[in-house]
Amino acid sequence: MTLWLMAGLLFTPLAWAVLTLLTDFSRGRLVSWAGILVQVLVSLGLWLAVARDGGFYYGLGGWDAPLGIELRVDGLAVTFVLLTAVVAGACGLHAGAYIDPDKPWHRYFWPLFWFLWSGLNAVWLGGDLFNLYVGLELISLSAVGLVALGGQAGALRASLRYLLAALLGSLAYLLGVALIYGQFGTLSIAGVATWLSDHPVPSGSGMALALMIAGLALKTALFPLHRWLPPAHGIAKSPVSALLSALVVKASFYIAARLWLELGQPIGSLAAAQLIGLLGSAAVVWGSWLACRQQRLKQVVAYSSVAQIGYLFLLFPLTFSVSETVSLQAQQGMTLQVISHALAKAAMFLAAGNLILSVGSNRVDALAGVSRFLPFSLFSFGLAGVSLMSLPPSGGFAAKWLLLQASLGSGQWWWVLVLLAGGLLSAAYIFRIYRASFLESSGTDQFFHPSRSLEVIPLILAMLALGLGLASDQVLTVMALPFEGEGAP
Amino acid sequence: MMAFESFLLLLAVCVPLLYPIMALAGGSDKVMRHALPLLPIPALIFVLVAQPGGQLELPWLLNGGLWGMDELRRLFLLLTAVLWTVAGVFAVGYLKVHHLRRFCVFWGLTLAGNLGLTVAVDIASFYSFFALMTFAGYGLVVHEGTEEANRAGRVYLAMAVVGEMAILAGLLLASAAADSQMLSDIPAAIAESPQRDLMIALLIVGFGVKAGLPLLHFWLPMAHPVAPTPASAVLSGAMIKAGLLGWLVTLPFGDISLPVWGTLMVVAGAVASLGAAALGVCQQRPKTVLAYSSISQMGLMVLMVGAALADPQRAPVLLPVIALYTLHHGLAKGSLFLSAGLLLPSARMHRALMWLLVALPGLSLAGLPFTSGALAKLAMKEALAEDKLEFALAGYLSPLMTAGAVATLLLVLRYLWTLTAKLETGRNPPMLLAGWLAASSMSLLAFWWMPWNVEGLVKAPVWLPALYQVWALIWPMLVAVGIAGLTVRVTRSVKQR
Amino acid sequence: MIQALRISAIAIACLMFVAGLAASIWAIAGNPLPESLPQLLSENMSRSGVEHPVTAVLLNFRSYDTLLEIGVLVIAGIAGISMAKTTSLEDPELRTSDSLLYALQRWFVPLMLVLAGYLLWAGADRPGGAFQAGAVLAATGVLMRLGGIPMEFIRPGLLLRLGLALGFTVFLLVALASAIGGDAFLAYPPAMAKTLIVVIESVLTLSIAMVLLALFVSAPVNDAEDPEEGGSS
Amino acid sequence: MTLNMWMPLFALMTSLMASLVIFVLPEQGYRLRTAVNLGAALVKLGIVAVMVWGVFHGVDYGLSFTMLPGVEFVLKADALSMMFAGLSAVLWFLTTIYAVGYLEDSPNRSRFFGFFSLCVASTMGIALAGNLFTFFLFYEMLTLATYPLVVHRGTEQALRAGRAYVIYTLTGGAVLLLAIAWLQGLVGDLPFREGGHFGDADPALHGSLILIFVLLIAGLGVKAAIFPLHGWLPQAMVAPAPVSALLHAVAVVKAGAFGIVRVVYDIYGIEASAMLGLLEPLAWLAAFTILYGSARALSQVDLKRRLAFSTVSQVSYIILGICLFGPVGATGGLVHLLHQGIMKITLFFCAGNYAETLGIHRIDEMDGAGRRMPGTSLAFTVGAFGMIGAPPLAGFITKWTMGTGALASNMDWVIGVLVLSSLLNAAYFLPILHRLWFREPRGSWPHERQWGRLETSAWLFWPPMLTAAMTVLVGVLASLPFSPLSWAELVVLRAYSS
Amino acid sequence: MTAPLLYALAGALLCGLGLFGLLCLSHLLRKLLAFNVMGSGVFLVMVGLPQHQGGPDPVPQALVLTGIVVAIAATALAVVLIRRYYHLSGLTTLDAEPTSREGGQE
Repeated sequence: MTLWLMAGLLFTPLAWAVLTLLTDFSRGRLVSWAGILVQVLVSLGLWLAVARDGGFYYGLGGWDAPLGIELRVDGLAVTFVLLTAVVAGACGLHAGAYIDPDKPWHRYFWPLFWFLWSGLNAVWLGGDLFNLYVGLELISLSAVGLVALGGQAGALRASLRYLLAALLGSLAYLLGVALIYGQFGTLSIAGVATWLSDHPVPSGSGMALALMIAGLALKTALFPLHRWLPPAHGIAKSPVSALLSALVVKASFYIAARLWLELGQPIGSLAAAQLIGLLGSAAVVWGSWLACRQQRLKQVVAYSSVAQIGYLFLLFPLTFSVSETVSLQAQQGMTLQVISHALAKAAMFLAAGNLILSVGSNRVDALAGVSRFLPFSLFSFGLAGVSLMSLPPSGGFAAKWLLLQASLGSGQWWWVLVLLAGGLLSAAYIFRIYRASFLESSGTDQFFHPSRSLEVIPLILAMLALGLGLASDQVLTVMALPFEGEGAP
Repeated sequence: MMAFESFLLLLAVCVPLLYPIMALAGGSDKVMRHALPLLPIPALIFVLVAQPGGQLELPWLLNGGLWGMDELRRLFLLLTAVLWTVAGVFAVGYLKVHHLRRFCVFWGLTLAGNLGLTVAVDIASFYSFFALMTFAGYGLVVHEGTEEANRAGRVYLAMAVVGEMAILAGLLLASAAADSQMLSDIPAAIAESPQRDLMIALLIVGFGVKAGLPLLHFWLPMAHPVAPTPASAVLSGAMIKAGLLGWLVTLPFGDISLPVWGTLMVVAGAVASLGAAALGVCQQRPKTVLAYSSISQMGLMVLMVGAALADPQRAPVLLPVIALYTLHHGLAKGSLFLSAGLLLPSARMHRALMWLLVALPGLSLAGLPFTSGALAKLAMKEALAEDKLEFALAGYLSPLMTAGAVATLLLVLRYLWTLTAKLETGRNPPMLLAGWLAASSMSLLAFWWMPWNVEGLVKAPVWLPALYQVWALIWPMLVAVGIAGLTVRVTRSVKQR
Repeated sequence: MIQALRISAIAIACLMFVAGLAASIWAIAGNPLPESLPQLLSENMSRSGVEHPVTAVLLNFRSYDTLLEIGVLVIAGIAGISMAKTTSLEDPELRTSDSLLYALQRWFVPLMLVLAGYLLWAGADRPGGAFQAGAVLAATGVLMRLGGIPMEFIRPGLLLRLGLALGFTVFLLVALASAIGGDAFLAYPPAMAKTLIVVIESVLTLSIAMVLLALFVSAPVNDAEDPEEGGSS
Repeated sequence: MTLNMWMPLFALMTSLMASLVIFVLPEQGYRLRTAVNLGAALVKLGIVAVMVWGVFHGVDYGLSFTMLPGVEFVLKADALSMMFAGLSAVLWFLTTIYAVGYLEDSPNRSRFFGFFSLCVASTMGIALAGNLFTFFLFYEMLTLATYPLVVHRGTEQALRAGRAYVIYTLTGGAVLLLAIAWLQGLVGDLPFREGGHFGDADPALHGSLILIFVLLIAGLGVKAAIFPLHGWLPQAMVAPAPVSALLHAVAVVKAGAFGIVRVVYDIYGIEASAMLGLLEPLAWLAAFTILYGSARALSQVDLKRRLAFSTVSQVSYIILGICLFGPVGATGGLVHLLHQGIMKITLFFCAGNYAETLGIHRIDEMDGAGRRMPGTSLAFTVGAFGMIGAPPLAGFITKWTMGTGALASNMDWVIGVLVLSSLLNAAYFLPILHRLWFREPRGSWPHERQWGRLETSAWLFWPPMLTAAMTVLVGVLASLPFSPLSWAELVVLRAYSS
Repeated sequence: MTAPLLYALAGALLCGLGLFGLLCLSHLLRKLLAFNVMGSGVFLVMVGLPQHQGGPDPVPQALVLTGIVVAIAATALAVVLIRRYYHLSGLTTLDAEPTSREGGQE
């Protein structure tokens, strides 16, 4: 059964990429909706299977690591697969209604969308360093393609910037992979970790890890390598922005986190961990500050991503040389942050798109008086904002709570300040939007109500982000499931 | 307490309390007006019917309510009920249409407070009614709405609030010390408490505001004259006595000797009775003169309170005397105030009769024989007799009282003098006249019903006082008349020149 | 001034980077290799269905990589043609009027086609394979394009998209078929491995060539564009 | 058993559901919206009444599930929660009626009532929260739900007020979160328990516990408007009158005060708080706030602003009360939780009536309004006297009980504070009353509206009358069972007996 | 020092060179070329380093082959984007703002 599910999971997005390549946008939309349904069901099935039976390794082509490529199907991975199915599915549904089907180049949206999805699945499940590289490139190129799709000079400029950054990041990562392979003769992360667990750390591997993490940090837009992100996320079509912010940046972070959790303890150093944490903190502060100063709605949301990503990197110091409990808390916090940010940010971008559609302008000022029309999108935007501000009962709050606990538990109290200040700063830019929408101005009589389907999708995502906090424990139990065959490789 | 009496007691307080609702519900002006004298009737019936000592428990009220009547309260209640009734009658005739309803509302509330505090035995309801009376009284003071009235109201309110707070603090402390919510437990607790002096100070000051203690009296000469005449009557006749009642029920009489407090009070009383007189005779307006007279008379009562504080043995004797004096003064002063609202009839006969009736209560105040004043003064004199009092200042009390009597009459004369200047000729409305007549007659007739045989102080029968007593009463009056005559002459000659 | 400073700073950083990298490489080169993958590989060569180890790795042991890699290529192709203009392929600007090229082309095109075929065939046991063959094929197409030979199929229509997707589709179908057969995704039955690999290689060649050519041909002279959401224009 | 388990959730859900339904309703659906509003309020009132009865008889209402590793989401009803829940249920009902009338023709009503219900749902959650974590959950939810209400008018001034509100409360929330997380890390998840947890705390922890306490109070003190964290409150009075009423009487400031009660009684425990030396400084702070708020109120010319500063002062009574170590003082503080709510809501209702009916906002415009609007003015008078602490109204019961308590715990200076504050209260309320009743109107009102038979719309008229009547009744009938005083005594009895 | 190690070290140098180019050059095509130089360096390290000790290793060769394809795909995409960018804005660098205003601050 699980084999079928795995095959379905890997096959569907690729197959649908091909299928939709052969159709135009409108027909592609129908096809894609079917595909989304399949993909969601498969992901859910796999998630349930793993929740019931525990995780396993899946050797592709019948070859096990190190010779072949093994997929690591554990609780965390399937959770992210499911998350991807939900968020990407929502974005797909939204895009189907949102994107103008009459522009000929929009037919290429669907194939790129599906390739992106398949790349994401490849990354969540990947256990092989080089395969992860390919998966990353799959994501990057399709993402760049989506940003540039039919765009103006501004969009092209943003996508070029994005492309160059992504490529540089990939190369740095690949260089690290080359060093790892040169050192250990294997590409399997688990293999390397196993070997390291009973051998002294060979010299030179520090550089490998540093290169890989630096490359991934660039692709994740960690401060100060974040400058490519806001233009790209801000200028893309809203469903695309949602995908990029919610999932794409998480992919590279996910790899970095996996590397750190497996190899960080032996190879990494305290200074490195603290440095990364510090950069994350700087991202939180700087990103939020810039978000406060943006004039355009989507730029605000995009800079908010920069800030939110900063939280994720607190994982590094909080799992290095700390007790088992603290490390677990930090990991759980990170997981929840990824999930809740994905849901919330997707909701936010989709809602922002709807709002822009409604008022016909992408400026924050243009929202003046919008709340009078009771747009659902504003409500969704607000709900998503709750999660971003990490106010209860959202998933963002649960994540922050766990990270707080971890910081206090490990005695690294300085991260506490970052977490709290970050929450307040995010409140600053989110309330700026609320404030704008509550302003009663005379000029706004024109208001276009987007169709209900467009408005419902972000609402559902935002509700999920909000409700995640209440169900965090259940989610985290699945994540912490043991492996079927511990240490299989 | 019997069911009927309980019901009557409840009715006595609740009728005036609920009467304002009629104003809100839109009762006609005429009904409102004519209901005024009826409000204290239940209380009057109660005080006449009920036996002292009965109590009514109201466990649901505030911190557990207990209302009742003892000898002391009976006198006060009697005074209150009578005075409010006659003032009510007077008011029916007196009131103009302007803001009638507002006046009625505050009248009812003040009355309810006044009656309530008299019968309340538990601290919370006592204080509640006291506050109700104070704040509702403000409505009566500023009723006329003139600039002067507003200023008086401000002073009244400011001082009243300060007084309220002092009372609150004092009662709180005392209640905590007694660990009881009943007034009756307080004096003993105060007597034993280490914070005794603080509590006493707070209570004296708090009630002193109402009772017009020197330095706390400023509001009184301002507020009493500006109020409508019937309101002035009750203010000076009844409400001012509430402060006295407050002292009587809270201060530790008879339990402990407090010479310092006693001295202070005696001094205060002396200052009040003489100082107020000195200020009062300089006033131009009759009601202001009366207000000072009130202060002065209260000073005499303060004097007794001080003596009672100082000498625990004598206190049981003094308290009834104070009550007696209160009754006497209340009725007389009420009548005097009402007379300030009269119009002079044109017929000579009537005019003379009226002047006589106006003057008599005043002379009663001064202690004219065969009036309640004579009785009260005698009782007071006996009670404060030097040889029976263990008190440092005891020797000064007698001359003080004599001086007080002189001052009293001077003030009364001054009042009559100013009144002649002010009174206009006209026809009094019948109810107004009836009210005033009732008040005067009450004041004069009370003599015959007063429980004069208090502790055997006044030798029976009162209508046949011993000669030395008469002389003791008369000679200060003569002195006063002499002074007054002299003054008139001097002023005339000054004017002529 | 600032520019120069910045450049020199970057230069120093890069030098340090090189030094660090070289040091690591040197250090790693001195460490013993804990695991020898080539040995494992040669043990399993017999089950791979091809003789050449690189091809075996590419199309059997790590075929998932290759599948995704083709996906990447297709993405690039898609993204490329998404920007193509749809009407005139015969843009005179793009045509070289070089007569030498025109003459050479008559000779070279058939030769290159043959070479591509050879490379594909050789991939099984010596260096070569689908990608090399596809590259040569694409070069042929470029040459033809430059020479002005009309290539209707390159028009971004259904045909082009079919061509782009062909190799990938076949690869994917094989992968799926193996999964349906009951094994893991992409697990070829050993008996059919060789055949399948050859089929895949052939279609891949075609597709790779198509992608590369499409990328070359699709000239972004399309003036139609999407305004930015809520943008001023 | 199962029904009892779900009761707290039902109580929460009535207003939450109402909120969601209202959001979906069209703006024009006036009747339906009103029906939903009032229906939900009535249902909630019923549920709460049942629960009050149940708690009185010792029924256990509780619901909990694990939300995060080591953290439970707990809803439970004890005597203290029912106090707050009862208050909010009753006053929600009245305020809803009032708000329906108040916003009769104004825009954005769906939005308003949606958030309004949400606000009440949060208050309910705060009341029923069974541990600090759950409390915090609803505490922050309240912040969010109130913001749209504060800025409802959408004017610059309202938005500025909203900003101040958010800055204050979110910062407070962050501090609170830190404290809760720290506490959790130190000793684990602590449910609210009568008698607290730290009666026998390890002396090694004392330092941290004191620091955490300070943080907790700082976090909660923002909403409770303790000096110097009160800055948002006077600004927030720009909100529509029903909002101010709810904000000041039930929801926001009370949430802070209630939280402090919870922390002192049910987390630290009154004995432990006293042992750690935490109560005295807090009491001084509260006392200072009481006087400060009153003093500032004196100089305000805007009616609602004066009332706002009065709130600053009054809420600290609650805190002062619980700092009085001993059952009587505690009763005084707790009972003020209810009394202040009832009195202050009366005053705000009246202020709203003046504004809505006569266009009066400033105190000097109120001359003679008593004749034009006798009912409202009567209610205002009752409320004002209650605030002053005049007997036999609600405020007097508070002051009396607190004073007795202060004496019982040998904090005699509290009497001075009470007296002084009453004087100040009198100083800023009595002039208003004088204007209302004894001044002649100055000609025409700024902006008068006529409503049929009553002095104002019936929707606006009855709520203040009812709350004024309640002000009188809870004072006069303080000794009856289920009166606020009796209930507070029950709470304290349970807290001290455990 | 074996030949593969030399390749690897040369690869390191190329990486540095490419990085420098990528960071300092402003013309987009040059940036792209620098990327390719860097890519080549990475591939050299990838192939050279393992073969230094273990002899010929087909795995990195296959990886590099894949890597090259990916790099080509990326390069091709980049070129298409650059051309279109140039067509629309007339710019060859990212330094200046394009004609359509982007607004906001980065």
